[in-house]
Amino acid sequence: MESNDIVYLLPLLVVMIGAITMMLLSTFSSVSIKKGAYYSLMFLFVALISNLYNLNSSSEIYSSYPYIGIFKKMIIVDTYSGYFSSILLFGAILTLLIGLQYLEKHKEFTVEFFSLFLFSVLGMMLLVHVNELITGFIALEIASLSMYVMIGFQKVLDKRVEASYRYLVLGSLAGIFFLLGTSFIYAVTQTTTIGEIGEFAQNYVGTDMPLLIIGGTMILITFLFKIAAFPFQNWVLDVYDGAPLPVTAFMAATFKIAIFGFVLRLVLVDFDSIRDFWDDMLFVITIATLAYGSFLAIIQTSIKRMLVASSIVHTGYLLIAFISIGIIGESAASSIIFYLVAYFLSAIGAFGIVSFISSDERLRITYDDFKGFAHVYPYRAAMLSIFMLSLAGIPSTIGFIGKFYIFTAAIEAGYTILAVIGIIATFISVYYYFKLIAIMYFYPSPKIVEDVPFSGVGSITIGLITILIVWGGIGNTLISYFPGVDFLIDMARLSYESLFIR
Amino acid sequence: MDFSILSVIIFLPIFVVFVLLALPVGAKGSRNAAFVTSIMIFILAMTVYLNFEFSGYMQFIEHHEWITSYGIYYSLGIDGFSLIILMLIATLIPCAFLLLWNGRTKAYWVNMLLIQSGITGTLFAQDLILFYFFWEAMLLPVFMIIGMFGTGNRVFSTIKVTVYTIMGSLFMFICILYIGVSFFEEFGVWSFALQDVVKISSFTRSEEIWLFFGFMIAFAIKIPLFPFHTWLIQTYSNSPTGGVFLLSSIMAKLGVYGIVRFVMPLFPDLYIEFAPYFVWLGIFGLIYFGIAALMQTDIKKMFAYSSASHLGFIVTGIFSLNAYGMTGALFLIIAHAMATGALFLLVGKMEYNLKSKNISDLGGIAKQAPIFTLFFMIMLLCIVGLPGTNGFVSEFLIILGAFGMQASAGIVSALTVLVAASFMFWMFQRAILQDTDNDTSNMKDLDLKEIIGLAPIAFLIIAMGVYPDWFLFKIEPTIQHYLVDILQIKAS
Amino acid sequence: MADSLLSYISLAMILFSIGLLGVISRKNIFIVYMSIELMLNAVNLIFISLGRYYESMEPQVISILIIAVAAAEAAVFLSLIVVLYRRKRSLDSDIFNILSQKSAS
Amino acid sequence: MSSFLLSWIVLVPLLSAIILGLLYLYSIKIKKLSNKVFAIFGLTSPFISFAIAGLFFIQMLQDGKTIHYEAYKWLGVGSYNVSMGFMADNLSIFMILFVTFVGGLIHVYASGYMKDDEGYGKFFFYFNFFLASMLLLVLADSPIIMFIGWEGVGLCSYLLISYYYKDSENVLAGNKAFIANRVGDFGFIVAMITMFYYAGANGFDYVSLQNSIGNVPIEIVTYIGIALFIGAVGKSAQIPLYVWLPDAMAGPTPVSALIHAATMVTAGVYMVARFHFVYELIPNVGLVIAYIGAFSALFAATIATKQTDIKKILAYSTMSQLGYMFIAVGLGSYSVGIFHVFTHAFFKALLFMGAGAVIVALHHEQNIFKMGGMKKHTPVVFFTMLIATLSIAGIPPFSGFFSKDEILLSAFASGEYLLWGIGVLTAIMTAYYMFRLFFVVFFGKNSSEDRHIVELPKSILIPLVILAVGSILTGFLGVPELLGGTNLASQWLSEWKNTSLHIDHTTESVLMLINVLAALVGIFIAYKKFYKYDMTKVPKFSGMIWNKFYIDEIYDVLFVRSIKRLSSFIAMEIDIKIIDSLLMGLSSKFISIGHLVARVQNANTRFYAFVMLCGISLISIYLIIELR
Repeated sequence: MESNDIVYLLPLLVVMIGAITMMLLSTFSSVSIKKGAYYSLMFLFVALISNLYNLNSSSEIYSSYPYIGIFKKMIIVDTYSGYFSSILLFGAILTLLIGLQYLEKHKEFTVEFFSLFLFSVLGMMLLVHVNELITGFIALEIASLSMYVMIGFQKVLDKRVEASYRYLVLGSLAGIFFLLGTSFIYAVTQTTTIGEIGEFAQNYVGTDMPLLIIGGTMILITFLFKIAAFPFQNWVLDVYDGAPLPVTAFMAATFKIAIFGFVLRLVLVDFDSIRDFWDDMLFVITIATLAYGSFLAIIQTSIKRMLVASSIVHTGYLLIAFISIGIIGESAASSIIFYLVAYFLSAIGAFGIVSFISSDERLRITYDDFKGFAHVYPYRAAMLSIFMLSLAGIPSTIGFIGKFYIFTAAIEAGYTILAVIGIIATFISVYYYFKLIAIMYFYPSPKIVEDVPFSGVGSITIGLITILIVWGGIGNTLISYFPGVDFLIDMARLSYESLFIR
Repeated sequence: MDFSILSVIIFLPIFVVFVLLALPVGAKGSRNAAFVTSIMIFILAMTVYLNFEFSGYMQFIEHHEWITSYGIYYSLGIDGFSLIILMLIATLIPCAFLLLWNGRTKAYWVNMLLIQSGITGTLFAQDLILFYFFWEAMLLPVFMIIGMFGTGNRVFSTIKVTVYTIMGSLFMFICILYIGVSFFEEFGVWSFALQDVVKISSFTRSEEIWLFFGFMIAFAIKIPLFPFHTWLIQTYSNSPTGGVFLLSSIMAKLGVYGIVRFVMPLFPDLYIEFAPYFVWLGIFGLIYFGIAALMQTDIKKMFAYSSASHLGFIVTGIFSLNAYGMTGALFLIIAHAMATGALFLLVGKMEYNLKSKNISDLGGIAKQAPIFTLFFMIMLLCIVGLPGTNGFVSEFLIILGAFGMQASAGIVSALTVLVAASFMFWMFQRAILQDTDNDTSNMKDLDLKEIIGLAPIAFLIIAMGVYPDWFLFKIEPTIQHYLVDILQIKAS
Repeated sequence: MADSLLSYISLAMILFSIGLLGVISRKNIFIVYMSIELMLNAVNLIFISLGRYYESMEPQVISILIIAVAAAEAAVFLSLIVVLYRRKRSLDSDIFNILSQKSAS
Repeated sequence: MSSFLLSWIVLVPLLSAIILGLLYLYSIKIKKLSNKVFAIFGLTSPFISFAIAGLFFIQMLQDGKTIHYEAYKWLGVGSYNVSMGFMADNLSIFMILFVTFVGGLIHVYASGYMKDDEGYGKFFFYFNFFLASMLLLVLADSPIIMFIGWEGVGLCSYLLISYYYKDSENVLAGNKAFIANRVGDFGFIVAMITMFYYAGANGFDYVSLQNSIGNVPIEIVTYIGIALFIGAVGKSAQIPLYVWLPDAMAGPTPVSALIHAATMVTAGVYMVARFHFVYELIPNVGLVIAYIGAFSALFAATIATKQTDIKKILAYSTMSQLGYMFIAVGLGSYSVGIFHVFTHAFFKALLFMGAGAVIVALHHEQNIFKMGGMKKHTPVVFFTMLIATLSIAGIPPFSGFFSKDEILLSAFASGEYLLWGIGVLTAIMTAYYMFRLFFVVFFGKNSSEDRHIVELPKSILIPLVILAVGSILTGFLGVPELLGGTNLASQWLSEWKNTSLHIDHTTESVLMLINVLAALVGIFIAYKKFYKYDMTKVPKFSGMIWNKFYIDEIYDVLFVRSIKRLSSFIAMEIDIKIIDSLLMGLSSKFISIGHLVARVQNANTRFYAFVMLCGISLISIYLIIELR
């Protein structure tokens, strides 16, 4: 149905137009940061609404190649991509809302930042929509390149520039492996379209396809790099630490979702017949990632670095479910999606709130800076505590449900040992997450009390995230007409199914 | 059921907490609200008690879907065993509030209410995930209350206890998931409800052993059993009065409750197989902790060891596989909760007045505070297991139970009459009696409110010692119900 | 035909390895950048030789796309090099290490 | 007469105790009450109990039936039921009568003795509570209920020993008593539980136990018997658990009289008699009991000869007399043992009360060598004490003679001549140390004549006189047939009589003569050494006997200190240095590894690329291995 194609692509188009518009707007000095943010938010909202419309209009799951004449099968629009795009757009909106105050406060940010921001959102959305490897690479690069610049946007700060540089060098390096893998795959299959590679692999199943496997492995390396799995995790601590807080939040929460969105599609559709080849490798990588992240997180004194290091551990949890895909595709994939949402909410909240509490006179960086924080800023402390609890996976938060799905999937797939290792990492994480709560609450309030504003959209947004986290952990038992936890996981299942409509 | 009373019992405190947080209520208002809430819960619990039918099965069942895709239910229910603990909680908490009346902040009361919710939730949950949910959620307010209002090196010890207990419960979590997955693999549908998962028959022996110990570690840390007890001493010593009261008198018992509620029906074979080891472990704990308590200089540490000692004894009763041991353990749960709870409250008062909990700094309190001493003595006698208090009934029954399992276990466990008496009376001499040159003139005697708070506890301790049967008849069918299953398996 | 493909791919792999080694061993940021470009072009070479081998236009298009991406990357890279040089007056990549764990703690 | 009144024998003092306790709290907290209020409750309750018991006694004299009353089901678990039951049979009613009677008199005595004490109300609360527990112990119809009373008296004993709690020595003595008793209780509980398991199927009251004990294997019965006896040893202060009794004299003198002489300490004897059906099956254990009793008797008598504290002498003499009782019950002559309990209650209570009177008169002086010449100051006390001393020494026709004679007789008749020999030797020593005390206190020459002697109130003197009369008369309840008596006590307790012993009258009269002679010898030695003793020449005390054979010190090293050391070891070493440091060590090791790992984060781009390359290489190696 040609008429629908434009509607299907509307979200992407809106974001793209938004990005370009913002770029143009940035030349006008009359457009302040605030205005810029609101304009970009408007675009994002429109995109989100159109996206939700797509999701909602078809009660069934759907899958279609829009403008197949022009794009061939490069771009796909299905429930899966719609679901992911919604999450990404939602994440982008939240990031902007929370980060607005930060961006306003730091003078280096200009309206171009929003253009880059929207471009990176576009790249990510494209990443979950692509059905072809080279397009995937381009999408990845769109997102990454804007990200490099966003990280180094405050170019007067050494650490921003350094982070940007490191990410750029290592990111490009990893990107090249993606291309290398693609070339190998092309060499075997003569195609880079996702469904067709899968068909090829399906047809030649049984015969060994070393080049296809090597190519797949190369792509996996890029994937592992981007999600910061061991041994490609070194950059993450530096880059996330060096980036401005809103960007860190955006990267940690949203980028990972997009990457997973792409790789899940690739692995589920294309590498279905060969993916058990990587099981042993991923097994070791998962354990190493969990261990490395735990080691790193437990020794951090800076909150930001701790959050970043712990994101490596969360990558480990995701990898646990990622391995299980081989055996139980549906529940593992949906558990990954759910966990991504859970992590995204908690992380964006945590990073966001940390960005809110550094005042001009005093940067709150280390654990010690938070001593007695709760007595001065009770609401912020309570919210931060809830985010910590969610990250630690304590019941009554969405993080718990996420862990529940992940570990259930692992056990279902027979990887009980991984679940146990995940559990060990979890109780180590309890230490460093609870330490922050303890420090905030258990020390007397500091002598110097500076007034750090906590109002406006950002604070409301963080409050909303807090409610979402708790609601996601408790579910909809009480309010039956309101979508609950089930809704998220059911949605994830539907989107999983939509991958296989051909 | 139209009126889901168990849910109300669980969520009433949480609701009150929200109201308190929303309104600008001060410490006094919060305290009054907390007290009224606890009284209301007592009334509700009484309603449950009176409507409780004389049978061994689950009652007041509430069953709703929670996370349907994974068969997680919001499933509540109560049987004789949980009923008696519910009554204990409902009775003890208002009494305790009366003793904690002055000098607490709003945050304190909020946390106390949250703990109460967590405890009752844990008690009623009939779904493994729901149980775990409350079990872990309960930890948070405890964490807060110890950390915020504790003394000494509280931050460290709070984190230590939290990480430690979460470690245990996370292993249980994995086991719960494993059970759920096994149920799915065997029956093709997801369910974590206890009534369903007990039907699983596909476990191999090694699987069962892993799962059994996964559960046991969680409960052993909470109880605590040797050698998982090291968190306890520091935590009890650093906790504020209310926190240590709840920890010792109620939360530790939930570990035992968990064994009975979950481990026993899920792994009856292993339960029987390992029962002798746990009986001996319990007895070992009884004596080991009892001896360790003797030389403690910190009165709270001494009670911590004493508490651990008795909990070991409760475990002995639970694992003795006969009605005496089980009943005795249940009785000791009550007796110990009352006596230890009240003792900690009294010690808390002492600490509050005298700013010291070191035995050598105390002494001569009897002269200053005779009513205080009277109540202290009654609680102490209950701990010591003097006939006429419920402490004796429970000790007697547990010894009987242990004897029924192994004669030697019964004889060694009878040493309990010596263990507690030796350190308790020595402590009593040095801390309460005597006339020392230490300044204990700040010690105030109990006021009327505190007497009203302690009198029901003291009364129950004695009443249950004088006429235990009256308190037993409601739980008798439950105990028999548990035992019928166990004994059938034992026979086969 | 297959032989020549192998030769081309071998050449590409050699270039790729040189690039990789360059990234690892060279301190100068410019050389690092050049090494990355070298690697990209090695991949391009593979694609183009594959295009010849399969007699298909697709790889050619792909390599053009890659070049476009590389150009975008170059823009970012070069501007970053300028910024870096301004900050430290040096192009030694090793001196940018304020984000290390040691300086963080 | 309805049987529920039986429970009121216990309830009356119990209620009175509760009222007293509340009144006392009222008195100290709100408004001070006069001593009379307490005295009204405290003094009437024993006599009401006595009256009720008397009614039952009369009834039983008429119909001879055992009265049984079950108040309620105490505990029912599984198929076993234990009732809160009371049973008045010949033995228990006999005990009840003299316990309430002597107890009542001591209450009266205490009302005078304690009149200046602050805690007057508290004292009577304890006293009444003690009486209630003691009566429960005696009246109970099953071991468990007996145990409630058993522990109740132990608690009261503790409370009353540490009555003057401000002095840590007293509290320590209380603790010692309680712990030593608890060691005994351990035995009791073990015995009880074993019995419960092996013989409790048809009910757990004495009658049912008696019926079903026959089916229990004899080894188990032996074991029950020994365990029960451990309980008795603890309560009745026999070797090796006697150490608490001398220290227990730290309490007020009425306490010593009531609890540590007349009633509580004899509970062990009562218990053995109560469980006669067990011991009848295992005569060997009985023999062991008899020997322990005999040695305790001799041992205590030996120590008593060198003591200077008047109450300690009496305490050792109590222990010694209890030894006699155990000889009797050990040999199966329960009625004889109980009879000695009975007579002993009178004369020992009298001795303590007399001693207490002297102590009060001398402003709480307890050293006999600081007394002297009390004959002229306290004539009533002198006469009553004389009667009591003669009685304990075994001079006819005072009560002690009859009961002790019977014990020695049954020892001889059983063929245990060693026991008999020890008994006679102890009798000599008893006479000796008692008259040593008597002579020193009442005839000793005290140079310091200027001391002020407190006037003794009537409430102290009247009970003395009544008990003195009792000490003379009670003996006549057990006049042996040889002397033309009918031995009423023995008849009443016929169920507990050892029927297997027979001895011809000639031997019996010879033995009787020997006993009297032995007493006379003891008195004679005492007379020689201590009559009109010059207090200025107080001998220096040292040596084994004066130091009580160093048993306290040995116990201290063996048990107290080693357990304390073990406790410190557990708490400080095992818990902290091993278990906890293992955990903390693990976590700190983890953190130090974390620091090591974090060195990789050196912010060197080239190094990071290198790490990546290493990772890729490893993955490549994996590929090569897998694809090969």
